[in-house]
Amino acid sequence: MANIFPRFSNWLPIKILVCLTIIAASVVSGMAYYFTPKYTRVGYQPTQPVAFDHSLHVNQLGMDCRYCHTGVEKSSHSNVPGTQTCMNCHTQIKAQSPKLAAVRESWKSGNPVPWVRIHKAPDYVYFNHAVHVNRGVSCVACHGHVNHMEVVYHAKPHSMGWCLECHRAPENHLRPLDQVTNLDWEPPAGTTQREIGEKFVKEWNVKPPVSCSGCHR
Amino acid sequence: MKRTLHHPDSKPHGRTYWRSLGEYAKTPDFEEWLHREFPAGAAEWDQDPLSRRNFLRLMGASLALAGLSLSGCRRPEAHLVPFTQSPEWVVPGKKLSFATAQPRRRGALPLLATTFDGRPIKMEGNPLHPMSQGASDNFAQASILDLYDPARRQHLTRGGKKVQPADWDAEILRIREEAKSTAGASLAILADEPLSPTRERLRMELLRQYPQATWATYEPLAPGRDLEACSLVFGDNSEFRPNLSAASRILSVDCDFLGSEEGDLADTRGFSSGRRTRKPGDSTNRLYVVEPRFSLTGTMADHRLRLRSSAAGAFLLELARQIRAAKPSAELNSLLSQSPDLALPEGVDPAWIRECAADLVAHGKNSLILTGRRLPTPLQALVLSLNSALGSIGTTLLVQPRRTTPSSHINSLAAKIRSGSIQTLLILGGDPVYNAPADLNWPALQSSVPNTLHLSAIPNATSQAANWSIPGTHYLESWGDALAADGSYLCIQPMIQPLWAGESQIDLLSRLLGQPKPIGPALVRETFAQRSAQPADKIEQAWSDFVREGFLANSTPAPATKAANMSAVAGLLSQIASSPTEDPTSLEAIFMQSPAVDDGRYANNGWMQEWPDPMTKLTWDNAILISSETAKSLGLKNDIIKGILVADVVQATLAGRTVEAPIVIAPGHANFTVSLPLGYGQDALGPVAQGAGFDAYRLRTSTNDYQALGLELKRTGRTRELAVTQEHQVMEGRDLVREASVPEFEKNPAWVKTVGMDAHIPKNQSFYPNPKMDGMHQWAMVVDLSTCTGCNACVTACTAENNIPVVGKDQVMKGREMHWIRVDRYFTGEPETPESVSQPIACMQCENAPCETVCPVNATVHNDEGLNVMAYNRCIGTRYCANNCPYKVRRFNFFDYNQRAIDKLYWGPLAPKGTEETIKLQKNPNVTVRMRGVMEKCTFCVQRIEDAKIAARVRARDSDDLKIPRGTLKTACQQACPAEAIVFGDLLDESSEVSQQRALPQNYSLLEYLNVRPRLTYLGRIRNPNPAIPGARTSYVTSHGHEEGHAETHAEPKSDASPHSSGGHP
Amino acid sequence: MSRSSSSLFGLGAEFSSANALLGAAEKIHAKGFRKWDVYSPFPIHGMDHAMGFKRSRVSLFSLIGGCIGLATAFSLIYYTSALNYPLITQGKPYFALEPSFPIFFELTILITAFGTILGLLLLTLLPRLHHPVFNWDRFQRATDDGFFLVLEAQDPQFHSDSSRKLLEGIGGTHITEIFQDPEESPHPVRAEVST
Amino acid sequence: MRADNASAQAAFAKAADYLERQPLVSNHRPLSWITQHVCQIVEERAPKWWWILTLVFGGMAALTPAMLTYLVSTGVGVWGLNVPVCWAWDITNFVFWIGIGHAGTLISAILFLTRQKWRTSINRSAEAMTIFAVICAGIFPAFHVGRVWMAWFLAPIPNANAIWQNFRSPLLWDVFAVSTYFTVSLIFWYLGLIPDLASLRDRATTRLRQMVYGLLALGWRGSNRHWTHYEKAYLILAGISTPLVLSVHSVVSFDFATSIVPGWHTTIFPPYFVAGAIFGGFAMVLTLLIPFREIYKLHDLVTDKHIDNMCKIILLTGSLVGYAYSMEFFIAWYSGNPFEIYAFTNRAFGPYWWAYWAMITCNVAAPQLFWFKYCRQNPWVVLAIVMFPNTGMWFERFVIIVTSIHRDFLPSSWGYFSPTWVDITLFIGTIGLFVFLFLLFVRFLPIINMFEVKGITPQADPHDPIHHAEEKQPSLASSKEVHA
Repeated sequence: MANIFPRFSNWLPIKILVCLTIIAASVVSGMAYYFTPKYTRVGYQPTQPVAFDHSLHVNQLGMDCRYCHTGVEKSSHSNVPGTQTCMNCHTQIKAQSPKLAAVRESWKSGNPVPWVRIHKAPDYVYFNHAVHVNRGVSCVACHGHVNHMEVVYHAKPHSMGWCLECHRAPENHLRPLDQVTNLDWEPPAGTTQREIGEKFVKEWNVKPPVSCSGCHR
Repeated sequence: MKRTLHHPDSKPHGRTYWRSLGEYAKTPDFEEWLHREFPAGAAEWDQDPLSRRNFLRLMGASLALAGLSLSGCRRPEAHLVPFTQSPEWVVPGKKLSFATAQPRRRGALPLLATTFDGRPIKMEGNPLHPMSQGASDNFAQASILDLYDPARRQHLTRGGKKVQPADWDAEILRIREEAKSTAGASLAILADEPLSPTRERLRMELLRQYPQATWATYEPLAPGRDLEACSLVFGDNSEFRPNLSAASRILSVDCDFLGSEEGDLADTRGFSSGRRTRKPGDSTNRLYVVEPRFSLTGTMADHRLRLRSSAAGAFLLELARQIRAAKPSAELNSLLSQSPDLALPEGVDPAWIRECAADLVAHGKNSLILTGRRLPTPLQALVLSLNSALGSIGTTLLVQPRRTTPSSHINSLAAKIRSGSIQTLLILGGDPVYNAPADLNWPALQSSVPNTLHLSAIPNATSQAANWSIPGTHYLESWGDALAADGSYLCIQPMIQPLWAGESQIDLLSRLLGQPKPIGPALVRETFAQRSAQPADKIEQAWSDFVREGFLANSTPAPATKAANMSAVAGLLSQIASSPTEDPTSLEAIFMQSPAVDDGRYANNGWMQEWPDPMTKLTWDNAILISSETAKSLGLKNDIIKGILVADVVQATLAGRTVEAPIVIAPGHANFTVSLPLGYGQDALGPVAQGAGFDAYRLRTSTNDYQALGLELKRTGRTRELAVTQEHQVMEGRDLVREASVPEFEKNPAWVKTVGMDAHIPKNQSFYPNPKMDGMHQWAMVVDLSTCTGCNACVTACTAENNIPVVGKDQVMKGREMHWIRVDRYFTGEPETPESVSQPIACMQCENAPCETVCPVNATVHNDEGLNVMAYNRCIGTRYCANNCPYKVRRFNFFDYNQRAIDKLYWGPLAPKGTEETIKLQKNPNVTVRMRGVMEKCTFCVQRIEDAKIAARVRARDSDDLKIPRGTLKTACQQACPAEAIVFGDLLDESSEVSQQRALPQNYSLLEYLNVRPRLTYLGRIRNPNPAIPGARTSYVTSHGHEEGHAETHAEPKSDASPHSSGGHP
Repeated sequence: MSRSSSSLFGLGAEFSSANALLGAAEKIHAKGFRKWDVYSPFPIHGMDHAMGFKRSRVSLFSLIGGCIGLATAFSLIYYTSALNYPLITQGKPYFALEPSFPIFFELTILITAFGTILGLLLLTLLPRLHHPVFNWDRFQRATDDGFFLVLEAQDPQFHSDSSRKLLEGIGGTHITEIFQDPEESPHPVRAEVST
Repeated sequence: MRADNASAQAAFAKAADYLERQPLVSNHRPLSWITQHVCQIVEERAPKWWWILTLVFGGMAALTPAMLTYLVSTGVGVWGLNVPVCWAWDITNFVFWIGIGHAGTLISAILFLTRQKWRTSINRSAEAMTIFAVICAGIFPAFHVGRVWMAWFLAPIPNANAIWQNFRSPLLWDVFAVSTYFTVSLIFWYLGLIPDLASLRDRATTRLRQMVYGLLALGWRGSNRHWTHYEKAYLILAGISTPLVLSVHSVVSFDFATSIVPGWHTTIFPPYFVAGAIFGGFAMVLTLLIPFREIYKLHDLVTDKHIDNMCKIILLTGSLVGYAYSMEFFIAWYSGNPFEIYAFTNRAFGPYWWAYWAMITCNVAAPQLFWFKYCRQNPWVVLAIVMFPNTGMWFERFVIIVTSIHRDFLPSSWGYFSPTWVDITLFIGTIGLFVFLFLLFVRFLPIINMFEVKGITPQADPHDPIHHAEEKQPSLASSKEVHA
């Protein structure tokens, strides 16, 4: 009888093992990176029908978030402004700018501007804007520094784990109520976010829900 | 690492998400509606002073559109569609409530409509109005689904062909010309009875313009004999309504005043208020019921006597004599002077009547006798007179001015049609082709009129038979007004533009009068101006109050105190005949209202079809109800085969007319009497109504609209499978519903703890240290079994609030109904004369919830406020939780009930996917619409709790007061319950109603020995029997002392009362 | 296939029965050979002793596996249920031993099994698909009814002639020189087998 | 010595006819006979009956994926489930198959540890049966969930949702227990196969067979340096499999025992389930073994004694199960709990009375026939009798699951379950899959554990002087040794 397998086949098990280990490691790390909202959501930056520049309107013109997103303090939903809101100013300012052609068209036809949605909670998640902004959670906590964005993109993962991070330790994000829409706010010199946050947690009795019913109904 | 991704330009289109409301259907109808609903240009908003009701762009930014156009495999592109112009009042994503009212034939129901981004999604009672006080009923809840019923999709048609609105305008002109030329003699109008003052006003104007026009009203279940009797006794222009809150002794003779035909919310509320026995010494009312079939009222009775309806006369005459004996008076002598001397019906003990009469007399003005409003006029007149003799007029029986002006009867209209004088017949609402008396042969009659027009919110048999079918509006789509049962003036305001082009009755009438097409509430405002009698400068404010609050304050007429004209009644009494002897070949038939579909108007409403009849638990069908003795003598039976009720089908013949129908053996039904529920068998109405039940109207004639003699039932040898939600209706000696008589309660207020297994619970039961639930509130619910009438309004309210899907007859038969709350019905006592108890069961939110520990993925866990929460998106559907739930309140989505047609569930992916667009509009956006394969259950309306908590936090801002104010939060079932039997609230608030009720000695947990610690507990039912009544059952408590043995003390009478209790218990 | 003396793997002998092989093994062991092995279709009772083996170390791997399994199970359950996301289910403690026991047990068993197999493969250096003994044509009966003994050439006491005589002396038949195939590359772990 | 005392030996032999046990390999077959006889099953051309059976059962097996596709695409509603009967045939079949899956590991592990050498000729096929039964079993819990595509929620994988499993849930225990059991059984089975695969490799005549069996045999060459570790590893695996096999059915029984449903909430379940599993498992082993023994003429390896032993185990466990049935009733009555009492009364006399009495007949009454020697010794009678436990054990699970939950606490929600065609077809499909896999097994793998059988032949014992002096002579002492 002769050997069925050539001598080099004795190498195979260890080679296969090494390959499998590498493949498994890359699959796991790849999934952990590419299949989580940290990758799938963060950075999403679609082209909008109107090249609205948040940094111009907020930083240079000093507009407050709530000028356009009027419902944010009252409703679960933070509305996108209607064409009317744009036209309040743009009938006077840059009234003929080609960039605003779509807005004017909408104003004329009555068809809304089809903004592309960036932030979207799944249908089974009931996020409420009002309760966050009225209790000292700034826009920046979830949307990032929109005031510096020329084109808005998805800045935070918005995964459940990410939500829970804050719900378990709200002190890391609370700020005075009048600074909620001031996205560039920093804790005053000599204090840290944590100290301020802990003070608010105590004074305002902040108890974010961590059970299912807080967000899923 | 920022990547800029550019989506290709694409139109929003694509797929439906789990909870997706956000998809424009590309059906032309729907688009057409969208255009009308959300007029594009800004200009229209300005023109219309009522912009707030010119409602909102449906896709208000909260409802994004999901598309499948994938770019870079990351996410589908979605669009935000904001309002071009922000409508007044509206904050996208926030709900608003508006007052309105649902017209009813006997008094409109004041309601609030909850709207979400311009869609009405839920009806609630109007808490400001005394007739509702926030409660509502099944039909009010279900009416929201009617609004969105896809079967309403219709066009103006003439002879079945679609015509243009201009043609219709021309037709109106033609009718006007024709009517003018005949002074109206050629014009007849047959209308339903919505009790609308504006319509009444327009009717009078119409009759002024066309003096010879005929105006007939027809309501199949309101023949008006109550009005006839009342005018006889109390003079013309009067009507009566009971005031049960003042009644401490009530005798109901064939009057289901807790049911939906005879009763209204105020009746239930009034009755319950006298039933709320909290501590020994509290007064408790007493209810005697004499009736042929077991009604909801019968279940609440302390003494129930089953009696054929035709024997009611003999019973009442004897009662009158006994009252006279107990309280002799001249007027009673005169009343009874000509009364026939009828023998008492078989099986009725004169002592029963004597003691009952004595009890009524002893309570004088606080006693009340009620009788069915469709019973013969002499009986009703007699009862009104007896009430007068008892002194109850003004206390328990209120006489008030009549709210309607008399009009012709359908019979006289029929005669006119036969004479050939009618050229144009306009039918406003109703469905006479389906439900007119069979002897009129209405379909032929109607087709003999050259031109018939039917205005209806939902196309029905009459629309199909008419030349012109005119789409009508739902009450939530149009302006209107109505009168409540107490005569107060209610506002009906629209919540949404008509989904499919429609016209309201008053708009049509005003056009017939030659007025221009009315805009908004102009017609109602005119009526309002007349009725409110406000000076011109205050009218604007008064109007806005009227619209905001939903009714005109102080518009309830004061009850009159009138003496009964007994001599007028005396002559009538001779008409009272005795009941024929019991004969299995010649039965008594009773045409009963169906508590599910009313007179048939809700037959295409999936919620009401699937809603279990409170007594028979029958869904998707009606059936002839008979007693078990009658069934036996006719050789008929019900079987439970493989868990399905298989009923014999009989041929019912009455005066030569025949229908075929299944029979259901109803415990407590009078012998040789059968009940035929009306309203089913309407295949023409729509896909939901198709195939459901039989049409009992085909046996009903103008003279026999309630009760008829000489019915014959013949076996056909065939059977029909019926879908019942509860096959087993006896408690098997288990301590589920705990009852005590008043003396027993007074002897031991904590009797509930001595019953059944609870008597054996060892102390210190828990094995573990329990993790603390440290929430700010601790939610709990208490259900008072003494006041719960078992009306099932909680079931419909829950269905509407929580997006509960309709699953269809086949699935119900399989035991897959989805209701989160159900009302268990048990029969107790003797099989021949059973008593009945009802017990609403929702998720008990057990503190030690057995469902939680078995879920492998933590999809159902406890939150810190004591709720057993359910994360649908985590659930993988092992169904283990449902197995381990001792109360069986969990429901499983065996199929994609929300996405697939219920008749194609088994087709799987081959069935078209998706919901009717309009049905989607009804869905509560705050509750996840569950998909196939997940478990679901009651969560104490966690969406309402969370809303309230969020509201409290938003209000609190930088303060620490986050408590939800007491009384501001109600669950859907609690809010609907007219009996206020359901109380929900915070246990940490010691003075909350729920804390106080939980502290009562009669509070008990169901299956307490399991130590699951339910947060939903029950107050034991306290009955108030009269020991003097022969055969009265006075002992309800079967205590389990520790010294006794167990087996023999489970002494609840073994009952075979239920027809469905077959199987496994030899 | 070229066969030079440098590629001589060893000298094989066949024995008639398990008993004969056992006797032969005792003798070879007594002679002090290190690199040799016996081959039989089934494990022969007493052979380990005859060849002077100590207890197999597989059990050590099993023990380590078991400990890892238990530790994994404990830390998994404790971290997820009591530390990371404590959730109230049926009012039970966030962590308790009783309900954790089944998973402790199962994971312990599972990783023990893995450890055992891993230990076996490491200690036997299997899988090894190619081996010089397979070049001996009589050797295929080693999995049927043959009993073989192979002295390896690398053993310091090995000498072609004397070893052949030794094998003959202890009852070996069909004494054959077994040659190694030319090596394409060195064996990843060790060129030859010895325990 | 022997020669000196021939007459004594003759007397001894005569006595031994009564005293001695039957040898485990009859007719003193030589080692090569064993190899040849077992391997030729694999090596010969597949007989016609094999093709027919494989096609028939392969076709049946194909029903499984078909039904699962329909189930997953349409919804769990295609089964007859409802509320309150949320589990019925799905979990019944699961427990049924997992129960059958117990005999293999039990024979391999427990009998190995207790040195029951008669296990050697049946353990291979029993273990194979275990693997296939567990595959069939695993289908049901995996696919009974409403959202199969979300079943990965059961695995403790760190995820962006930061949520974990509920380790208190018996269903999660099941996941761990069944997957561990499957993995360990597979390892154990494969480990035992390695030397025999080497035999097949060495006998292989085609290149393909050489390659395939060669790869699978991992280069096994029967070296004693390997045997020493191999035997240790095998012993350890047997050692851990023994508590594992007991734990698996205990954990399965926890699905019911830890619930609060009357009829499920019973502390007797773990031992009762394990006894039932052994009972059903042995019945299935016999069901498969008796025909194959006839077909392949394996009478000398799978002897009547094997069958006799297994019948006795069935008799014992069947009686244990019967005892458990009666204890359930007794405890229900003794507890005085009306819900418990009702649950058991309802079992015997309720709407599912037929299932209960079928179970009693099959599981308690039928095995009593094994008291009779005739019934144990006639293989065809045995085959007929073991069909009862096979059926009865399915009914047992059905009775436990369905009759308990169809009527529990509140009479209002009592219900009834009847199976749909999908329920039935899927079960038939798994039966097909089971037999199909077994047919593949007998075709491609040695159905008898050759090296272990060789190890218990007299020739294998190096300390058997009589035998080694004269190899072909029947030896009494050696067989005595073997059974000692």
